[in-house]
Amino acid sequence: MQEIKEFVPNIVAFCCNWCSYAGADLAGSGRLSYPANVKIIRVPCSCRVNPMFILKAFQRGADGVILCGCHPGDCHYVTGNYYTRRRMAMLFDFLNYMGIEKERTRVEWVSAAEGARFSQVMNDFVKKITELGENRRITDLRVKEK
Amino acid sequence: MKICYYPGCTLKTKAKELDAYARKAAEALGVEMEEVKDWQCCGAVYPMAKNEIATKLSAVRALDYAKHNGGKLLTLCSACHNVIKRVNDDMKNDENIRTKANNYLALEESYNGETQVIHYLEMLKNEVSFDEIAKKVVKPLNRKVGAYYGCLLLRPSGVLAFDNPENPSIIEDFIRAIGGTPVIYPFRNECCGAYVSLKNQTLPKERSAKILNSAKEKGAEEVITACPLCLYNLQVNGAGILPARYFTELLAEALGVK
Amino acid sequence: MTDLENKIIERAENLLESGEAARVVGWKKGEFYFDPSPAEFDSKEQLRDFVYNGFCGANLSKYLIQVSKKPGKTAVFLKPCDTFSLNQLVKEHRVNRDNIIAIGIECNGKLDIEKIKEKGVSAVTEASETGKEVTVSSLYGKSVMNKEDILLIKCLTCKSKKLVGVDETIVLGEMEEAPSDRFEEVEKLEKMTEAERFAFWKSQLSKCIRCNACRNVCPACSCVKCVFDNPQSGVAAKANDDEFEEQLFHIIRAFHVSGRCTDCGECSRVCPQRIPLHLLNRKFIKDINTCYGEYQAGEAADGKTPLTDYTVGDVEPNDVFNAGVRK
Amino acid sequence: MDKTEMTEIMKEISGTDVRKCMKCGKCSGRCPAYKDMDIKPHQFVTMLEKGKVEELLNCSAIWNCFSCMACVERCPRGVAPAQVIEAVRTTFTRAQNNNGLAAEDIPPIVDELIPQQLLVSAYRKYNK
Amino acid sequence: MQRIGVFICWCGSNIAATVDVKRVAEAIKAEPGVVYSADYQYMCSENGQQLLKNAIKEHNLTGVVIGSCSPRMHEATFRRAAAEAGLNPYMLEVANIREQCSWIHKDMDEATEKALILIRTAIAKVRLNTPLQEGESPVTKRALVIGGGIAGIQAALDIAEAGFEVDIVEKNATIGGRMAQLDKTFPTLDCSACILTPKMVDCAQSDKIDILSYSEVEEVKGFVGNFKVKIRKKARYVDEKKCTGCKVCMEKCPSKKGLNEFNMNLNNRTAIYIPFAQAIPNVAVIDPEQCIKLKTGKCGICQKFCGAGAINYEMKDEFVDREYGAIVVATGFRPINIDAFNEYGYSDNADVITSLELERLMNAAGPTNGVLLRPSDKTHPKVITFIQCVGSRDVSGCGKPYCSKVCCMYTAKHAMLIREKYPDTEVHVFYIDVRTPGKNYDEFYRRAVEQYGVDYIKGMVGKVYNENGKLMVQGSNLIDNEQVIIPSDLVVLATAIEPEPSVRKIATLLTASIDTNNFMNESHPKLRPVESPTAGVYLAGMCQGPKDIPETVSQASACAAKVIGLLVKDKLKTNPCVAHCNEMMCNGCSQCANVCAYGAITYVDKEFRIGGGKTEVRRVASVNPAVCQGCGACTVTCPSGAMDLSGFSSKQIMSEVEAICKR
Repeated sequence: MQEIKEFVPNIVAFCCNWCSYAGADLAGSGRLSYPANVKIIRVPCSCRVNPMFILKAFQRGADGVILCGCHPGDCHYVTGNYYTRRRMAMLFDFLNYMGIEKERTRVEWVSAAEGARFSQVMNDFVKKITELGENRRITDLRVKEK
Repeated sequence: MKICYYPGCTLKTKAKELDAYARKAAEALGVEMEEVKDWQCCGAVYPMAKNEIATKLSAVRALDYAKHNGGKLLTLCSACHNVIKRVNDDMKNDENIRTKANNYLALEESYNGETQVIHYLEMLKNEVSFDEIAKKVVKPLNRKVGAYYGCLLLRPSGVLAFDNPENPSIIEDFIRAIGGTPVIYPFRNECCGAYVSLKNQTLPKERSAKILNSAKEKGAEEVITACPLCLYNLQVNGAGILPARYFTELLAEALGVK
Repeated sequence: MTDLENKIIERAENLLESGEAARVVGWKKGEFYFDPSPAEFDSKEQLRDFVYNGFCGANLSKYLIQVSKKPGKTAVFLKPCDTFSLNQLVKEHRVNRDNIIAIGIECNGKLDIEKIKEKGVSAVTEASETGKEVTVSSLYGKSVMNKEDILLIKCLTCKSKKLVGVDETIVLGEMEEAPSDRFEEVEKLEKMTEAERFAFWKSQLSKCIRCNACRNVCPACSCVKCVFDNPQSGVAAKANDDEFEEQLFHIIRAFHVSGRCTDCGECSRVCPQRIPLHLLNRKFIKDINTCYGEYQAGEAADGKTPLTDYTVGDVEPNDVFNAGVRK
Repeated sequence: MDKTEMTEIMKEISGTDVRKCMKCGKCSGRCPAYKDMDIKPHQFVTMLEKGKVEELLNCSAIWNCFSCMACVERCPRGVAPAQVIEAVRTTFTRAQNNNGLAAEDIPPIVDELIPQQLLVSAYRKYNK
Repeated sequence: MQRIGVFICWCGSNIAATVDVKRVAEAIKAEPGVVYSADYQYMCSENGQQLLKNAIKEHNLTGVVIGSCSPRMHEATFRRAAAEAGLNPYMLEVANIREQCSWIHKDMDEATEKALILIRTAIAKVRLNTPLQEGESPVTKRALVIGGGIAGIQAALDIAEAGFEVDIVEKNATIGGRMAQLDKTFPTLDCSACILTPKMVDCAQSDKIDILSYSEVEEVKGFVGNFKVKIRKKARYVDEKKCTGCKVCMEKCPSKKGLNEFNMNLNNRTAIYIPFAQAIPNVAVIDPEQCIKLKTGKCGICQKFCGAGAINYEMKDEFVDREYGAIVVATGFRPINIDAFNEYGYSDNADVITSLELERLMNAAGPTNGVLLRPSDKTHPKVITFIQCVGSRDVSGCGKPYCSKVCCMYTAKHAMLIREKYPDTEVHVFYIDVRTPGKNYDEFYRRAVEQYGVDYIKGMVGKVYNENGKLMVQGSNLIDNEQVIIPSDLVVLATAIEPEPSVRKIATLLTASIDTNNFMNESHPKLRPVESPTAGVYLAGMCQGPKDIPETVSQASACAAKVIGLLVKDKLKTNPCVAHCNEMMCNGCSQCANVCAYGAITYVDKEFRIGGGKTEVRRVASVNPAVCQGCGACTVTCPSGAMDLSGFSSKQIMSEVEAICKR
């Protein structure tokens, strides 16, 4: 008999070096847990995240992608996250327009002091994606009959 | 030049002179005022509550008529001007009011604030020009006149965009054009309070006195207005301080068509 | 030959003869009446093949990237929508505007030969337009068609009849604005459920043969080297490479031209599979308009594009899904 | 209708955001009818913000306000006290049997010269 | 072939209690390219670092991954150690298996598996790492201060004190700025000139400071450490070197009807003038708009009378090119135009004045020699009413949304000084809020009320009008809930302040950013408040936001400290993780420069071979590595992918994504 495996989503989190990555470290120092399936990639600024990275993550099997940066107005690079905000707003709505569930993409502003919030955001995001289930759509957007 | 004209109820009854002199002067200046067909009373006061729709419809009808008849709507009475201009602004910028008003009226083509509402004074300034009027003056005024703007022509300035609400100049320029000397006095843009006359008789009396005394102190021999209600208040409650007249009367006088 | 076509050719001759222009970019007669193609004309003799008819839908602005590098001035004839593309290219320093004489010309919408064929008329020899009707002549006779039925998709929802940033114009009559709202179709998709939208795009994009026609015709897709052709980019496709690049080509392309796409509609016009690619770009345009204020790429030849600009109070990415829907 | 609901309705029909008020009192400093305003223009804004609708509905200021917009014109925060006053007045007159002006009150005070617009506007303002 | 070494740190039990470090170290050996793998109790310890160094040497490692605490903790430590062992420090990556793994997970299997993935991800990245070199750029040991007010003066003096040369560029004919116009300063009430003019003299006498008065910055090129600035010295028609400041010309000049800007136009000055007695430089200047000789060619009286022969009507603007290592912006402020506030009757009544005008009317060197006389009839005002927040905290579009910060204090000062000097004067102050935080500030304001009996009225003024020769100030008294009308003789408006408008041009020249109110943006509002986002540019005084003299002086000194810290270096080390452009792919479209907050990107025309023996000229982007801060905004804006970021390249990040997503 086949074992029914509980669905564990795969989550990629891009965190800016100055606020959110430090926020994640603070969550760690405070032992504020969040699921192990969240893996963080460190980038200098949220504005370094190219939509291609997000698409690549989905295409390679990520079930959710979350981008974290300094709060607008607090960017270490002055204006970087303002551009992130516009790019991601446009990209997310566009992906949704293509039929990708809007819950799969997310941007959160987490400061270096918000360790608790970082953990809460990740728990919340993982819960949402778990409910949503496996990401099937984007991998076969251009369908190939198998 | 031909232009759609909205006289309003008062100009057909108690303020016939305001209208009659305006028409005579316009004729002398080569402007043809064509009355809006089947116009209805504008309601005399702009209903500010955001969910008042029905009370704005008569103004919209007049505006829609003008939209199809030259695109401009000329007003004379300050109250009508205030009401129609503000309703027009709603039709242009308040989506809720625009949708509902259009639903009520069921016009062939919806009205979205396209008409340009212009007051007779603005017509004199922008369409005719004060220089042109000055050339046509046969009997220059030669006296000191205080312009009384009141509240309706100026406020809210964002919508009416008539003149600087604290330091207006259009009537002063007008007085100069017809050969008079304008007297600037601080209460020319203050409300005379006539609107509450039926509920409170003392306030309008005090305000009229304040305004006329202020004009008198600065040397005015008379004041002029574009508002029948102001005129009424200034004449009845300010009796004995200074005479008040319609600006159109002075215009007709100066042009020799009175 | 129409008066308009005469005037255009006359001006072209004039420009070449006077030496004002070293060459003219326009449309050249094809094998058939309905397949004129973009071309360069260096002499009066060559102009004998110049045409401007109902099938000159091609946007000539992209050719100027290369042509404007040649010595001497180049004169180009641009329909209203093409002028926006030129302006955008000038803004991006891709075309040397000083070397261009831009002549804006009248356009009342161009015809779609496929739609005519669908109506059972083939071997078209001429199409003469009179107001809302088009008389299509073919080897087999004449038939009168309703113009709206045979217009190119891009012309049905033409964004503007303005000729922006041109040096001169040849316009004989009044150009009529487009009959329908260009965001209507986008809205229709927006009103669907996610699953329905997904099904729609899946069925559309599965037709894609990756011929690159959309990319090659697009004035905004004029990169010296496209990321999809660059093995270093991490998304380039080779034969038998993974599916990523093929599948997401259209998303990345749409994102790359967002804020820069003038909505000229060439992508859909040239798609051999008739995929409504313009609906991708238009979604970005609509979202930009709704979220950051009305913006028309190519309207001005300077200034920032919406995605290289910001305001402090911009919409949050997590909240954009509702903001994008027009009331 | 309960108080909270009524507050919300008044806020909505006033079309102004009462929370923007910074309590500077410029509106009341300008008001030409100030003397007879038992609730002052600036108080209208703060009282509506706090939901004191009963007091507002029972005041006499709503009958004395000229609607001259002087208070609106120069508010540094873009608040419109006159619109709050109108919202209160409208809420009052819309209720059953609530009129600010009874028809029988009119004849004795109407004189020969009174212009139409005064009668029309009085009915528009005070009655529904 | 790459030779990668992997080191797993136990961090005592911090990692080892939750992650099976042995299992990880063992499993990772199977990864392609990994030639060495070890685990150790404390990698950051002396012994741990030695282990790393030895392994690099012994195994000829080309790349290193450390699985340990956050790279924010010890990345620098490990990179230093690697460098000591001869490996390029940027060939080392840290996998965060403590803060982001062992500390937040309890289940050992789960944490071990995640640690493996994180280390594999770091290996994937390190495979694509390239050796990077920190750049170096020389530093020009000279500073430029733009603006010669108190902020500029203080910054220049402090920089000069440290031994560096510094130039002050001042657009007016004298330094001193707004502070020179003030009468007394709060909260101590010392005379403004008495504390300012000695500093002005210090500037003039310092052999390190060069004052370029009546000059403006015209062009700025270069970057931190290496600015090249073109300065326009406007023609003053008086030879600065010859003029002795004797003022004979001023006595003789027949054109006497110019408005005296220094006295806020309250009196007149001659066409040739020295702005005020203590001006630095104490040299005359001719107003070309007013001078009869310059306008009509006839006159020349000043030239005739100038004993020093300093007058030169033929003088033209001159340009000076200088090089600087650092720039301080101290352009200051001005009161806003209050024409939009007609309700206060400023334009119609001579006796409605602004606070800065009052400063001049109270100043002993002012138009009334310090006797408070009202402008209309030169009589002593008996009732004076102050109105605060004129144009401040105003979102109606007429004024400014911010609090101007200084008005509450200077109004209290004015009220107090008037009551002190003329005790029979009645003083009223209309206020919305009294904002006086700061050392001895609230005490100061309370003194005005308690000791000097100034009448503070909580409320705003609705209208000021003239009635029978009195200024009637009609406003509300919110505490007593009444409308008051105060018949006054003089009305003083506490006018909002705004940045001096020339700051816009300066900001553009420096590629520094300004906010919606035209204030210059600081790099970080809390932690880098005196640095502009453009490296090497610092901000002092009102150009950055409303502030009073003590704050301005502190900020100026802070700027000086930053400048000194920069100028003492011979070379600047530059972060190698910066953007770079692949010119072969660059379209030259300028999109990237649009999003660069630092102005690090410029464009050049370059010739490229296009095959067939032909070449073509293309416009391509060029990144200045000394200016680029490495955020990566440009890389995403670039459609062709020509822009990339060293240390965080697109391929590196994509390889990380792939490693994480691999199931």
